[in-house]
Amino acid sequence: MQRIETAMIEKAKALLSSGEVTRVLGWKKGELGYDVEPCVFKSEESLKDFCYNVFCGANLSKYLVEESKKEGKILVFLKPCDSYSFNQLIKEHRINKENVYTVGVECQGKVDPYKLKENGIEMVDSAVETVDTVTVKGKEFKKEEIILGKCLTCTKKPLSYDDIISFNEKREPVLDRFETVKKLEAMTADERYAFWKDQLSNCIRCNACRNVCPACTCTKCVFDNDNSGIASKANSDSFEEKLFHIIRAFHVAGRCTDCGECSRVCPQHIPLHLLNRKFISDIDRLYGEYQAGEDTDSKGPLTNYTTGDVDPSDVFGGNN
Amino acid sequence: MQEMNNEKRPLIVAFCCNWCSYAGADLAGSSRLSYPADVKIIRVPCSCRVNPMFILKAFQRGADGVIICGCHPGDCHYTTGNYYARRRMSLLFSMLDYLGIERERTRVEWVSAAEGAKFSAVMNDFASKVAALGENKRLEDLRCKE
Amino acid sequence: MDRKEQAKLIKERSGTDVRKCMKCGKCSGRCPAYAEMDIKPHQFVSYIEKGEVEKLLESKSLYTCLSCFACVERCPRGVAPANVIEAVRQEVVRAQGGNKVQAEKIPETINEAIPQQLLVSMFRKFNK
Amino acid sequence: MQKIGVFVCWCGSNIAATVDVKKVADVLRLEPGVVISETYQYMCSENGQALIRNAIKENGLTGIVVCSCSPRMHEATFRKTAESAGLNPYMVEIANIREQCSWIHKDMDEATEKAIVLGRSAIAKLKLNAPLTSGESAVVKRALVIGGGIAGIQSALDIAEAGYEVDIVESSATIGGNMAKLDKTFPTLDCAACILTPKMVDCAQNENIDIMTFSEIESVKGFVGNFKVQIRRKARFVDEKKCTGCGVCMQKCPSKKGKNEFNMGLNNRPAIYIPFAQAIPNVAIIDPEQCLKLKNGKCGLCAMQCQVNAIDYTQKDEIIEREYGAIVVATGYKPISLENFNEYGYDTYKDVVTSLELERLMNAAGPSDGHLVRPSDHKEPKVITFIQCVGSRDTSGCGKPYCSKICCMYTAKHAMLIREKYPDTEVHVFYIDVRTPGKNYDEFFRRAVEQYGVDYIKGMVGKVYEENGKLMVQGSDLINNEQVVIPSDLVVLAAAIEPNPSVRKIATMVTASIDTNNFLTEAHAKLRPVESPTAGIFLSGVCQGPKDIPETVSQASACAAKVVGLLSKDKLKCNACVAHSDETLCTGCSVCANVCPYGAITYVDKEFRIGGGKTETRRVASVNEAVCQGCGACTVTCPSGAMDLKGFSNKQIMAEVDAICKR
Repeated sequence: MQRIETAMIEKAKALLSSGEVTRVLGWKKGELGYDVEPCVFKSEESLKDFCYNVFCGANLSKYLVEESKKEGKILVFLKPCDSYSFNQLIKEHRINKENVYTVGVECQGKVDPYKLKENGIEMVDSAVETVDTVTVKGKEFKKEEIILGKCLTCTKKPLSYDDIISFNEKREPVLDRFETVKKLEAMTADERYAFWKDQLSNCIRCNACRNVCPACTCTKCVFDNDNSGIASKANSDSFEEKLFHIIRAFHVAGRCTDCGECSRVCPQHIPLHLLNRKFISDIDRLYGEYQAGEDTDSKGPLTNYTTGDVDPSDVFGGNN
Repeated sequence: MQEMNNEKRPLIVAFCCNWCSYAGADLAGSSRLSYPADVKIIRVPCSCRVNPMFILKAFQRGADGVIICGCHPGDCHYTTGNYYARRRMSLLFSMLDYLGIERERTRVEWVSAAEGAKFSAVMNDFASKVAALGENKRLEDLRCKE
Repeated sequence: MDRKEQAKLIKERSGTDVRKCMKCGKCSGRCPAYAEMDIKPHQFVSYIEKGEVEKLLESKSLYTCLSCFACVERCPRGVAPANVIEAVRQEVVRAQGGNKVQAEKIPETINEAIPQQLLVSMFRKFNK
Repeated sequence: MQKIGVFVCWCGSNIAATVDVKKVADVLRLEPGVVISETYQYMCSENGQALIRNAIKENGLTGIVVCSCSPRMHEATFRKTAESAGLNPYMVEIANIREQCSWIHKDMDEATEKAIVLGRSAIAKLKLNAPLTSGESAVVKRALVIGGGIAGIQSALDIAEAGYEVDIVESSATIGGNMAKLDKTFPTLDCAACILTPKMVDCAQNENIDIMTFSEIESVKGFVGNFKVQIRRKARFVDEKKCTGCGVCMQKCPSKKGKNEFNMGLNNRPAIYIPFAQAIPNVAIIDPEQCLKLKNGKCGLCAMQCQVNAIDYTQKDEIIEREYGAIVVATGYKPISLENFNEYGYDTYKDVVTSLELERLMNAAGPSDGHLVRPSDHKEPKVITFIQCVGSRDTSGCGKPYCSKICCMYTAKHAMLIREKYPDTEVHVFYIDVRTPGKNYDEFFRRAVEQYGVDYIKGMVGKVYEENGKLMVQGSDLINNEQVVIPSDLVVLAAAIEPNPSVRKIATMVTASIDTNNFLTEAHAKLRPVESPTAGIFLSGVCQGPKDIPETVSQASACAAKVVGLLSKDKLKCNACVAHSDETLCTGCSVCANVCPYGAITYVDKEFRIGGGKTETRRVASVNEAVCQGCGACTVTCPSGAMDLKGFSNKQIMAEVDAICKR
């Protein structure tokens, strides 16, 4: 899998030197192995810090909203899940495509550092990756054991790219993405209420989920805008914990590509993707299969209708 | 909950679309078809004007039940307004149920300008169901309770 | 039980809202047993509505009504005169154990032409 | 500083009976921002409005709240009052404490408490109102009339009379509608054709009127003053301009087995036909299902015979688009289908006919050339029995719950005409109640009974069955308390009438509201009977409710008056409560344009200063205020809240929610 990184660096160098692109958006090594952060490389020598390994879970498409406004073209590497977010941002005119040169890169699942901690691996500096395994500090793990939640259920295919660097067939998803949603739906209302009250009470309103989410690109969020009527910086009551996450999930409903970034970055490990996946599973169940970001022109389910839609009173599927 | 002759009275906010359900409410009034005084109606141009923020704000401020009334799909004065409302409310109320909020606290009802009796029947039924549930504990904001 | 009380009970037992009747007479127009009846189906509905029960209790029609429900089937207002007659009949049959149908007479009256529904409703008049 | 005036109306006793208006005024006077709080018996009356006007002037009010009846009733009145006192009309809010409070609550304290809450909610909303001025939009000086019966014709003639262009779109091959099928008309028994055809000819000759027959409405876009309508001109395979109506093709056409719809299917017609002699346009039309040439390519006789070669087998449907300022719906009626009423034997016996079929049988231009004969054996019927209210006043689900209003009169007419023309024919009429209200109507009915000896039997018919060649009509005679059986030769059913089935599709297209019986709902049952609540849409004739020809004509002329009132304006005041986008918040994501039913939202690239002398061009939404109707769908799809609705803004509605829920 090491070949991918070297191929990407060559590609970047070639395009930079040919002047076709002026900047490269990729990942940069941090002090620790898993401390990888998105970075814009402006010159070929700066590419020495460039890395693409099992820890590059971050979705780069949202940075392009600002970057594509600047002069000159920018090269960006998009994992399959990132490409869906990229398409969704193109559909919403947030990225102007001419300033962006996209390269699809192969991804066989990215590692969840917290799962490494659970397995007693600390202070990781590097990892050797093959299609199905990751060896860290001499210990070999199966991908299923330590990769991110969003990668376990990933069915994404690389989309809309000018070039692609991919050598192996993509791994099959291990889990059905709606499994936990179905488990929650099967619970009684009290159990569900308790589950979410417990989860959402941990929320410290750091807004990481909002800042990383490629669908959340408002210049001024309603929660920051005093004029909106629901402005609030902190959750000073259990109600506001629910209010923030319900409204955020509703605003991205029909536009969320299920890229899983919100759960990945949440410092409190709240399974926020379960909220968005509930909307996605409802939309698929009620209005037909819809994957946001699959194309750049279709009307989202919440800005579309059919005269025969189901009536709200019969929507409560499942029991209790 | 209002303290009215010491038994708890539910507070219900009804968003009624100006062209059909608000007219239906007026017809219920002119036909003297009563429903509980706990139901308070807010007039909106169309059911598609109702924003999830308003519904959650109502619950936050102490409402025990929120009902959205609109024209029958196909009869909307703005042709497609209630189609969008239908989808939005279906998803929103399914999410509230997913979070464990009692289903009977929220409801969508299509009432035409000629259905005064239906409007009164719906409000009576909804008010009794919400009263049966008791005070809204799961979506309350303690700062708004005295 | 005074007459008003009885009328109210009969109305409830008939399970039909007699005030819906618009006095069009279609039920009597369809009634196959009209000739043998002293009080006609439409009269049952208007008498019971006014609460006048005596005439109905002694009326011969209770037993000539075939319970064929033709009147119920086509009433434009959804009123069911046959049910009113049935309710009044229950009032009489159950009241004093009177037995309007002699068991031994039944075999001769039965022939193939009798509609099956008629046979069944006849047994209802037979005091259990 | 907000200076708000609160005016609580007694509405005589309608409000004051169950709401302590004094207490409401006193409590609301304490609300912050309220400087004056008065009550009056009739706020909408002249001196009620004067009270408001003076209060505005004396206290320099910045806004008023009127606690009274429904805003749908007097919001416009109080806005005019405010405007006449120099206050912007949109700084007025109405609290509905009559229909939604005093009329539906009996307990005084409860109703008063609720009235106070509703008042507070209106005050909270008013505080966030901004003065609005409604824009204007141009008015297309042309009206569209959907339906070419007497209602459509009369409306079109009156509108054209006022000098405006009118298009009539009629779905059948000729205008004239049901009235053209009638023989005589009540109460004066003059012949339908004699009074209708001159009006049809006027329509044809009036250069302001453009008649499009055999056409249907494909789609309606836009709003009052600016309707864009697509009309489908269905192929009639005959060129309207060339055909002279000579009728040669009709004689030569070999395929004669078609059912003549005009004569209710009582006789046949050739594949190429002119519906009836006085048809307008007097042009032939080919029935594609029956014409041999169109079905399997053989024949083509009519094309050969036609001297002006007006026949064109290759004609296709054509869709034209036109703009209109107003639309009159005059789609008329049709008798209900009688499949739920087999007790009368309509489907089993040929001699059981509906009244409209009888009209054709008695009509000189009808299938039997005016000689009343039985459809089965064409013999003269000696005993005719009429049955009223077939399918009307029926809540059992088989028929219609309403009274069709015209059957009593036309049945008396039929009975009278038959007795006059065939004095030895017995005529019986089974009725529940004869309803002949109005001028000369009851006298007309009594003439049928007293002068022509028609036998009226009070009682409904139970069933109709055949016995040795006679139709036995078995019904009850409630007056003599008998069950009567009348052996008759002909049975005529006065079938209920229902709106033309196409009206439901048209109602959806023009967003007119419609009730469960498919009658279009008028804006106000008593005060605005000829308008739909949707501005620019007018209701003429039976599409709004059962009525006879005199009422239809008067309603048609009323519609014309309303249309002329609308078209005479050069500019139309638009709705002021329209959407507007806050450009600093808008990201140009174009989610809102997807949901706008009127296409009022477009996107423009605009220069914005971003400090330091630099500017950036951003894509922002812009709302065309003349097209936007203020539904608000876009305000909810916009996540950042950039898109908001004037008059019903997010903050205003949230303020109402707060006021209602405040304890």
